[in-house]
Amino acid sequence: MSAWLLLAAWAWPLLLVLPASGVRFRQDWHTASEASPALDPQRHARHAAIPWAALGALPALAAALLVPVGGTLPLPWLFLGTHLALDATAQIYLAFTALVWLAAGVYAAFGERGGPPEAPTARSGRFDALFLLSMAGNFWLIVGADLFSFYAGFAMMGIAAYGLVVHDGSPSALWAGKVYLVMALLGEVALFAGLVMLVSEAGTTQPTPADLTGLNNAAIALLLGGLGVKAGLVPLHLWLPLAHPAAPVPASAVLSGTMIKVALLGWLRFLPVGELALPGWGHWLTLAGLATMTLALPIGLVQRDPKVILAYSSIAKMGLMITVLGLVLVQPALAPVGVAGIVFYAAQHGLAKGGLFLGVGLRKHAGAAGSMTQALILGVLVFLALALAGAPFTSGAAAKYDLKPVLDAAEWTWIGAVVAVTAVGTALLMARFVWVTWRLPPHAEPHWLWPVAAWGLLAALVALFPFAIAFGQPAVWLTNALPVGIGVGIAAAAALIAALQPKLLAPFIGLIPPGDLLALVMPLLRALRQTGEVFIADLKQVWGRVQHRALRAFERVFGSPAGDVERGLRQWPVAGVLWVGISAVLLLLLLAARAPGAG
Amino acid sequence: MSADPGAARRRDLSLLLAVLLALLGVALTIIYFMALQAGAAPRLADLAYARLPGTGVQNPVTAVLLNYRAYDTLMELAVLLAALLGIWSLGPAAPGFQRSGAVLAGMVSWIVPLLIVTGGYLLWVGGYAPGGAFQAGALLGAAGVIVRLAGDPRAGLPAEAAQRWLLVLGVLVFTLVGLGLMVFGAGFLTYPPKLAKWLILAIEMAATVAIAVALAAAYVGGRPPGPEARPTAADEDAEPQPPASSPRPPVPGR
Amino acid sequence: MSWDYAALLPGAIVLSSLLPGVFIFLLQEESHILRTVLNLIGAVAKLVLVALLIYGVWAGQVFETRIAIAPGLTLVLNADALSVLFVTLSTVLWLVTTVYAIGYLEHSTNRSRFFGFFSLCVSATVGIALSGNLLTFVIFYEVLTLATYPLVAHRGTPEATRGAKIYLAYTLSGGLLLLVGAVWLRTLTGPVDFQEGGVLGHLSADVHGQLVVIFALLLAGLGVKAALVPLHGWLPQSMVAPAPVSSLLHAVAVVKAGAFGIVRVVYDVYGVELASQLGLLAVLSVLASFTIVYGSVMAMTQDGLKKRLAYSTVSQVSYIALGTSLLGPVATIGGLVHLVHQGIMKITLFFCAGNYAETLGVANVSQMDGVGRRMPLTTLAFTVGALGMIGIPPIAGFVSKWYLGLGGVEAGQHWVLLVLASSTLLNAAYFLPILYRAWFRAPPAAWPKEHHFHTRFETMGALLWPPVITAVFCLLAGLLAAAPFSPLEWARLIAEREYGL
Amino acid sequence: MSDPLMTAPLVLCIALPLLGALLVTALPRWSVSLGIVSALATAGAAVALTAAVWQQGTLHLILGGWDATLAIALHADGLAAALILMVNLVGLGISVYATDYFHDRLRVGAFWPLWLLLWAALNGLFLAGDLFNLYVMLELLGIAAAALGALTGNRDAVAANLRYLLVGLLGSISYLLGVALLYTAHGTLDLGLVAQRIAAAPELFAVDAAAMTLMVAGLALKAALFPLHFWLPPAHANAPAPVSAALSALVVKAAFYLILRLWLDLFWPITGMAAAMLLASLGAVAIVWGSWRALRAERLKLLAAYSTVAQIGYLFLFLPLLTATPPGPARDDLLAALLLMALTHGFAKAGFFLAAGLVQTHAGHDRIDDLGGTAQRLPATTFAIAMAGSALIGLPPSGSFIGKWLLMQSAIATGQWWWVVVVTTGSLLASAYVFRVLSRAFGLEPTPVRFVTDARAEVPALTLALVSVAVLGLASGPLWRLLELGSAGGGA
Amino acid sequence: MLTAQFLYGGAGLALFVLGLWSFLVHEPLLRKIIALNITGAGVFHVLIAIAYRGDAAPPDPVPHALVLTGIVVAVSATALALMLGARLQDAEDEDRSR
Repeated sequence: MSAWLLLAAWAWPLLLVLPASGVRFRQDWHTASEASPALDPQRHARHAAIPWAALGALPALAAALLVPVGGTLPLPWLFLGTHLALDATAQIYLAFTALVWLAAGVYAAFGERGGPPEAPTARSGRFDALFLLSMAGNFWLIVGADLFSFYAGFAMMGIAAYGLVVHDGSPSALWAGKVYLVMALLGEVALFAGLVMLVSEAGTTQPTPADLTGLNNAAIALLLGGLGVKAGLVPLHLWLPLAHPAAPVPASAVLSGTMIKVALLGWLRFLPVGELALPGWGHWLTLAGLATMTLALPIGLVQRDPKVILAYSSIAKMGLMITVLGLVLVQPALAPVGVAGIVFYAAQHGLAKGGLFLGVGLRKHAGAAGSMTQALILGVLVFLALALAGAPFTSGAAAKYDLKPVLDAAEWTWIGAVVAVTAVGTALLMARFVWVTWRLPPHAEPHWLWPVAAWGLLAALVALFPFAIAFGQPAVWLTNALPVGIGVGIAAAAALIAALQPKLLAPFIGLIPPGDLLALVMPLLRALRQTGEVFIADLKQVWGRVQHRALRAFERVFGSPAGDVERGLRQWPVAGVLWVGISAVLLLLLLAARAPGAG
Repeated sequence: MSADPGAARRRDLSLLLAVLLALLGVALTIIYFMALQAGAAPRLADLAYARLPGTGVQNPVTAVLLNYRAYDTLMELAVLLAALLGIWSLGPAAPGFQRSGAVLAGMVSWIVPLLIVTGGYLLWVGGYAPGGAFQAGALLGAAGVIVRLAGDPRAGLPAEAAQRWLLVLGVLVFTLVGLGLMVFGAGFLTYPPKLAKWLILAIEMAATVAIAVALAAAYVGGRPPGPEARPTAADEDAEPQPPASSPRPPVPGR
Repeated sequence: MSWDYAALLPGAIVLSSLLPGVFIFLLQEESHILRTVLNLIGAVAKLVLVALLIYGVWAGQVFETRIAIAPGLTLVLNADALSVLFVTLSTVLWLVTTVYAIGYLEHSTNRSRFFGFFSLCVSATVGIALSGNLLTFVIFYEVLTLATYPLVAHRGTPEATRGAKIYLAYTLSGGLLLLVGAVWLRTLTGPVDFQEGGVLGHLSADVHGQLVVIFALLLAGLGVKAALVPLHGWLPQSMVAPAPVSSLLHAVAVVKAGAFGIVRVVYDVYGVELASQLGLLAVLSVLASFTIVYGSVMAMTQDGLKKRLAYSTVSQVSYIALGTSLLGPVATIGGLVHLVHQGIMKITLFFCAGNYAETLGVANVSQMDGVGRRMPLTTLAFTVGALGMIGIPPIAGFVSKWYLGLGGVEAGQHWVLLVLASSTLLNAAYFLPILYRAWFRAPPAAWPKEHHFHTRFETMGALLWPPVITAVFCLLAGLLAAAPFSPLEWARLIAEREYGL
Repeated sequence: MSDPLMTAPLVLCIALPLLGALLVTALPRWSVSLGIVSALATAGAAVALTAAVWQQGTLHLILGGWDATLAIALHADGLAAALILMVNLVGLGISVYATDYFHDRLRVGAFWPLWLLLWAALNGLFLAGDLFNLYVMLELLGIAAAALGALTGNRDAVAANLRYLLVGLLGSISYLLGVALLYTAHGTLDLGLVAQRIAAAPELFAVDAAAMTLMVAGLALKAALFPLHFWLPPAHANAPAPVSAALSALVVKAAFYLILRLWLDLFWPITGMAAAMLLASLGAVAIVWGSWRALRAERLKLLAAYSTVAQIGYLFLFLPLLTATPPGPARDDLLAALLLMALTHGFAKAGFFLAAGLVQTHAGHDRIDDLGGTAQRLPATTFAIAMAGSALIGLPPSGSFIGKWLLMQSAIATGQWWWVVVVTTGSLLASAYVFRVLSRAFGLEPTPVRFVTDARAEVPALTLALVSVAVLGLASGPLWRLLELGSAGGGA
Repeated sequence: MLTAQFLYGGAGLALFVLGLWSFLVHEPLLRKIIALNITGAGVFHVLIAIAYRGDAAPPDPVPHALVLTGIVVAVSATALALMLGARLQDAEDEDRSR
């Protein structure tokens, strides 16, 4: 019976979409055209009274907690044959995803009043609706064991999230949204192609790793590329540092906390993880992950916006997980440990990153500067930053500990060193984040109780996280102590420098714009587009000329009066010659047909 | 060396036509010769003579015309009728000639009765010697022509209503006799030998009148002048229409 | 020839719209109610008859109406699985479109003429669907041309006249080529009755050259209506027609007739094996692919909403041809199911376009800022249709696209994925900006030409509910694709029969 | 055979309209009522005739009860019966239309007798079994037709119909010389007997060929085979509408019917592919040229007249196909297709002209470019034009569609594929000229209140067009039976 | 005997051809009508010529009857043609006088 929760997990938020949108189909449109319907205060209040966004994630959370691992719900009539199921990976994913969505939902429902003031309700109704849509997609792809569910959820989530990114309507948000959408669609298309080839090879729509051993390189490349966009794999990460900061806070939290993680889930489901050694692809993936990490960190360091910094941090963390996945692909034997490690790491990062993004929002709006609330918020933020950096005694350390065996077993021994260096970098980045956040001027707004409470819950879970997996293993607690320590040290030094000699570091800040490579690519694209336009304009001109000619010729024939061309024919001598001539020919032909010699 | 290219073309064409027609004529002549050469082609003459006693007439030509191929003759009368109706449809007759002088009038008063009598004779003699309805009708028609020339606008014919009846008389009697024979079981235009002579005579008489009236009326060359034939106002309007216009004047208010 | 139920039903389905149509012509212009009643009676009666037909075909009953026109020339109407698919689509969408058209033309002129031809048009479409041989197909195909011409020209403006002329020039020329092909084929084989698996297999290899030429003729004839590039020129021009007509042209009748004809010719005349052996499928697939991409590219450059949709049709209908051109049952399923899916999605889009034009006077994409705020239900329906066209799951369009892609890969034609991918991206490139404008931009101070109807809804009911209903169809066709009697399942049934599985 | 009851329809088909013409002539005041009664009676006789042929096969009646050689025979086989039925139904439609068309008493008086004479001539021509009788019928037809054509009395009409009359006379004389040659060689005038003697005397082929040339050339002139069609467009375009309908739909068809009769029944042993090709080539040119001129025509009735030129061309295409097809089902199909094309054109062209006449009456002119409003105000009339037009194009389900289908089928089967190109081109041009007219009917005029505005004029046009477009196309099966009953294929 | 027939018939054919030529070449209506009558006369000539074939048999009455019929037909047609011509002349005069 509890298996039905798997359906409810994503169907419920879908059902909420319409009421949450606050669209009224029946109203007096005649007057509405003059006065915006949104300014109906009574209706506004009624709609705002229900925390639609917060309600969406509850069945999913219930499913994560109540549905046992191995619970299935086959719905063969639904879509192209839906099979909902919960394995261990999916359960953890569902749990942390639901938590982050819940916290973000509470924040959105109670705290977020974004958008320009002229039409707040309509905008927040739209936001709620798209928020719930993305949420439904996210849950569906997790609980669906068939690849149609995955793809449907993935697409639903990806497209709806566009609305979250552009929500505030600012030019930067629109630009970010555009980049996001283009890349997301490219990713979806590649994923589609990959999945088609996968089904063709595997012959099933619910592949187990064993079914996937025959997967060909093209399919693997498409799957990696398609999901790599979502994962922020360098160089497919361009959208990420633009979109995450542009979105309203709760949206950033889920974008960074849950959505980008589904790429990993997809890879774990659609690559022959643990079945087959794919050294080639594994090495490539490892290198790509490492590159992602090492590039994201320095770029993040020079950013001004705390949300951009968090976005780059997400990229870096995804890089780490991708590295581990690559290593697992090289050595299938590592799969049990590696997969568990990745999943836990993803969960920890999701919760912590969600918390951080929400925290930035709270820092901006909850309580006046210097208030007790703000102090508390800053404190929790520092804790979350430490957890993200993997400081000892935090969940970060515990999660990192789970990855250790894989990193240690890597063929390439230098990987450990690189990862350690990136740990230092992460610590620095978090320090930079705390620094920037600290200096944010808060604007107090009312009604922050529920968001803060939900955020607190999230932070508490981050704090409690290690106990769930590492209770009684002392080694766990101290993982990463050295690099984090170094990082904190460097950070302290940098802070000192910044405090004493601000000009020394200032040139570095803002050196690289968010979206880094995009700045290089755009001029190229623009040039291409212009060339294309010129070419098309020429083509059109030529075509137009041809058409014009044809038209003129046509008009020359039909434009002139028909006249009476048969006037000549009607003259008796002419007609007579024709008549007699035809008769003569007829006679000749008749005679010739029978003439001797003609048979 | 005509300066007019049209005329030159016309001359060339008529030359070409002449050559073509000459060749055609030669070919036809040769072929006609061949047809004659082929010898004793079967002829209808023997049969026509053999069947003559049952036809009710003694003149073989009349037998062909009014018995063997009576249907042709019926239709031929219809052709004449059609031509006259066509002439009438073109409009009223042109105004008459001026009244004749005394000499002509005198001659007419002599010659017309003579023609009538001769016509009657030809009609009667057609039964056994050359002659018959057409010849008789032609003579009577000629009488009408003379009367017309003498200045009678109606060419001696009665008023329109009567004229119409006389005109259709030939075909009407012919057809009714034919149909009547069919009704009585003999078949269309199948005369019983006993009645043949009288039936043919009746037909011939009617035909003579019809032919005579038709020929005279044709000579008049239009609808008979008379109270019935006064053109209406609408008719007058309709006649002189520009080319390419409606056959019917647009009725006001439509 | 026995005149029992099974022999009468197909004929009755055709007549159920033909007879009301004839009566409607004779009605006085003011008899609104009688006309509406006739229209709806016809539509509902047809629906009931089609339901009987579906049940019968599913139960394996054979339905065939045969009327001998002349010795050797027989009008055959019969119902196989493929006919049922198309007949059902036409019938359901006709009902919806009729309701829509009644609302759309409420205050327009020449309605008796319009609805008369409208009914004729559907009769012809249903006739095409039920055609049991090539002769019958050709007859109804031409009748369809004639019945749609007055609809395209209906508005009477110079542009409408011009569009209708262009439409006619294309379709009549195409029809002639089809006719020549059909006649030629007949001289080779005698009567060409449609049969699963094709009827030309027994011909000797000597005539294969002729068969190729005949195929070219038939394809040229059918390709005009199916708007295969370069025979698509009429379609954007005929956008001058009233919205219900565009809906009908694009979703149900004309383009579908062409696509359906291609399916018939490939599967039930040539047989897919022979067609593949003669290299005909390769040609068709190239044409279809080019059309898919070309149509999408052209759609991007259009500002007129209906023109954009028209080019989108050019592109989307070729999915059907593409599916037909790929050897293997999976691609067949994809092509066939798109026959239905494209129909319901495109009709939704055209209804919505009509609503915008009729309610707000919005005809161009650039005027659509904020229409979602003013007309939420319509825009919602439009969104579903557009996303479906792009191929976003779980809307119907994805199902077709999936089967096409899979079919391509199964047939070893991986390039199909490339075509689908570029089409998806291009579709997104011309549909998403519309959605963005509709939902995310602020509405203008005043709409170009706003009408107020006496209703609490955004527009009058007869205009509002048809697109909403068809949008729900789009969702259901996707969400319940694997359920029994879904278009997909029915397409699967057809494919199994065609391939003798 | 000689049972008068059985053969009565043969006679009545000719005698009734003739009697009608006489009565109408004699009683001009009653012309409309007498005329319509005669029309109904004649059509009834024609239906009875067709029914008799349908039941008993070929009807043959020797008039006067004399020997076959000596007397004139009336003869109705399937081909003749089908054409007679068409002619009489169309004639009835024209008559009903004419009751409302002429309003001026003098024209009413002039029209009816000539029209009934024309009708009698048509029936007589289709039923004649005698070569010389055919000549008389041809003359009656030509004179009545020219007189009717000039009925409007305006200059163009008179000039055109004078030309028509002269052409007709020329053709008749040429035909008569042919008859004279045949009589010289074979000594009889009965069609069946002459045919037997031609077949039995191959040594006389040169005479037969000359006779055939003269007769066919004369008839081709009357049938307006390109380029001998020069007289047709002005004559048909300037006549009153019901007359145009009769001329275009029926009279021209009669001349072609005779050519076909001569070709198939009389001269079959001496015809050859070469001669057939000559006439068919001219027919092909006629199709293209006629259609092209129709497309360029500025007036509706001129368009219809040129369309007749093209449509006659189609009929000539059948000659080489008939020559190349051995007796059998294929040849039967071909003959039936030929007949179907002729019948369809008869109904369609009559409907077209009647409708065009109505448009002209309402608009006061028939310039196509300025017709828009009128066409839109008269939906039933426009509908008739549309239906008749589709039949002229050969769109399904018209009879000519089936005809063209079989024509092309035969062309491909006999390897004469070029006719397919001709037919296709012709159809395209036909579509162009038909829709050039129809597109005027979709304007911004106010909505017409009613479908039918003027029932007595519109219903005949509509009915004739409907027969051409639906009845003939969907129920042409009986034609095969008729043809089979009275086997027309002389070569068979 | 054949010679006589041939001469009569040949003359008829010559008349036919001459009439044709004149009809086709000469413009005035009256000439055309006369030419047509000559052409007709030529044909009648041929018919008359074949009626009598040799001394023994009486002449064939059938061609004679045909010719008689033909003459009436020719007369009728001539009459109508003349009147049409006259009407045309009137119409042209009216046009000119306008």
